[in-house]
Amino acid sequence: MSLIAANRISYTINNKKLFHNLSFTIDAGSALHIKGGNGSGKSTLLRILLGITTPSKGKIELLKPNTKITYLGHKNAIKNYLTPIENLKLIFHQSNLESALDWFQRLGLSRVQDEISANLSFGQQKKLALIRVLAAPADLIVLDEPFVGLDDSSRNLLNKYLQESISTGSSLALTSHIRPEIISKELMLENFSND
Amino acid sequence: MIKIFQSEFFKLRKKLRTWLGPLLIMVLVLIAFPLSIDISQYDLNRFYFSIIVVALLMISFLSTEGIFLEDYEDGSLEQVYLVEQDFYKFVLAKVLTFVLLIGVPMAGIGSVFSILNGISINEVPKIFFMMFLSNLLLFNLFAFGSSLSINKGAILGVLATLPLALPIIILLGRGVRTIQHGIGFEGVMALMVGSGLLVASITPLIISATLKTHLE
Amino acid sequence: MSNLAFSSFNDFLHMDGHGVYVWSAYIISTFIILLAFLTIYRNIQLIRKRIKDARG
Amino acid sequence: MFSSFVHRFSSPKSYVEITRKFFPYISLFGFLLLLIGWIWGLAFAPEDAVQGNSYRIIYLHVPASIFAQLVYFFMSICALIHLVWRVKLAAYLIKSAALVGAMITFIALFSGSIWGIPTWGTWWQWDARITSTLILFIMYLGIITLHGSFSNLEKADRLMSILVVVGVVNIPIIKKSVDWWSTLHQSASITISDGTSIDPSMLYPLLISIFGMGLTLISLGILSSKFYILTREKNKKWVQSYV
Repeated sequence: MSLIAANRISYTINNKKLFHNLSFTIDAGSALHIKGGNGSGKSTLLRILLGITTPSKGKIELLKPNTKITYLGHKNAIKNYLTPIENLKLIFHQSNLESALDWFQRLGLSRVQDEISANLSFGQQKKLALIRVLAAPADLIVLDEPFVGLDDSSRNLLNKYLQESISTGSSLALTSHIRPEIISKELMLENFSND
Repeated sequence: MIKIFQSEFFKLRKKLRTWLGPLLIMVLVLIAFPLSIDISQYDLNRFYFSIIVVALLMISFLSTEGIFLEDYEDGSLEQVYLVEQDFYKFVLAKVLTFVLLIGVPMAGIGSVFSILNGISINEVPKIFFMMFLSNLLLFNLFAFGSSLSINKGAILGVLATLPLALPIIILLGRGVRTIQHGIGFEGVMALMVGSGLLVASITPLIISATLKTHLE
Repeated sequence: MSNLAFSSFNDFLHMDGHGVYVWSAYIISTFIILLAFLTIYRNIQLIRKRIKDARG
Repeated sequence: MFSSFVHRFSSPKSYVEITRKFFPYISLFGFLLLLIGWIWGLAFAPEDAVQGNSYRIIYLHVPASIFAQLVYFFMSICALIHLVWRVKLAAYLIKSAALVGAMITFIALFSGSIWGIPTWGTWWQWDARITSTLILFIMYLGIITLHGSFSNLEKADRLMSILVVVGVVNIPIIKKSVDWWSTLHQSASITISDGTSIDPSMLYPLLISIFGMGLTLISLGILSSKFYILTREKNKKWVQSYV
């Protein structure tokens, strides 16, 4: 069963083409790896999948209503004047908070729980932001360069988590320069020349 | 809804500079004005309200200038968007939090300073209530302005929203006059309550549309 | 159309002392409008030339 | 179906082609009418009993004030069209009309204050109409600045449209409240008399100047929008073959 179907979508910005006539589907329990050079529109495509950005032409359809989506983009959505725990409390309500705190420990962040988030290193902030995805079960997981800045052990943790979610029927769409250890469809975005 | 409201309140409370700064500036302006002018107490009583009103205008502009900037830049806004039915509530909660944490104390400061200028104690609740309502209107309006310009700074905000703020200022000035003269207060009050409720419920919708445009 | 409102050309320029205001208002406004026309016209020529050059 | 209809007939290409056909007639007719109206008003219309000859600024000031508001009204219709159907042309028209609007509002303000010197003895009066015209001028500037400050032009178009629509809802409120406010000044010195009781010999040239001014501004708007469309769509094929 398909979760999302893109039908001949194009995106132009200031009359410049980013991509053109793209068609694909994302099925339940499968992963889509979006590849392409810098500026080929990978992040934009993810945002179109999420429904944040509207494609200039074509249609993107969410086939299943009430799909629960989790997303982590370039921006971490972390309040840097709060401690990590306070941040998690803002994101999660009662039910998922325990699992969030569990991940917090497994990712080795308990050392910094009393610091404010601004003092965390880049990798630590990234881990903290990833908990948003890890601790909340979702039908569709959308990740923009999730492996950047992570150390090997947390990279393995993330890979394992994604593997598991897919086997339980969730879908995944991600961009990554590092090849993820997940069997996935690949979508190559070519750099469009504007002549 | 209460959950969103609580977390907005929590975040703003943690940002001392954002809410305490404007209030201190307001106190400074209201103290500096009488010191900087060489006129009698009688004349001062006539003019001082105008300064309080202009201070309300400026400080509410100042305090809402970056109201959505932080959430826009750190990506929280995108995350809120994904739970789309919450976008209106989010904006509403945010603006109301600002009104409660900055607007209400501002109205308090304004009314205290109006006592110092020959308003009797009995009239203070009226003054306070009126200033609170005009702050509600102004915060909504300037929140709209800052959602338009998000990271483009104050000049744009002034140009885009100051013209729209003038009716509120006129209404507030009119209201203060009715208190000084002791007649017609209820009429102005009813108008302010009505427009306050209307604006406070419609503006978040417009702001949501604006923020969505920014996210695209 | 009725008759001329002024008996001489000097009267017409002077307008009982109000001529300064009337004429300055008209002349400056006309100047602004003409300037707008000319600027936009010139800009159109420029952009056309630029598009042609870019095309080669 | 309706939206596809709107889109087909609102392509910038057909707009530029159609307006190019009409432009010479509109501009020529406009200039001519304006010239006739002004000469009639300046030289032939009788002198005003109260204000003397200074009233002759009316043939400049009143058309300018009328179009200061009409241009905004036009922009708000375009803004609605842009927001509802996402018609690009509508946004282009708003942007180019805003420049024309700012210009004509400035002329209205400027001619008004020159008129004020002989009639009121001062070039500025915090009168309701003048104040709301000044506010209108600031709104035009705000719209232009808002659009100019974003690098993503599609975004800028939508934000500008939102501001224009919010502004048009506010215009009657601003007018009403400023009127209300000016009654606070008990000694409101002189108000401009209403145009209803104006003598035909003064009215005809006024009507002609209004029409002339309108057509002149439309032709200015056509030029301005053409420039803007060429700038925005310079990468499109039709522009390449058009120039």
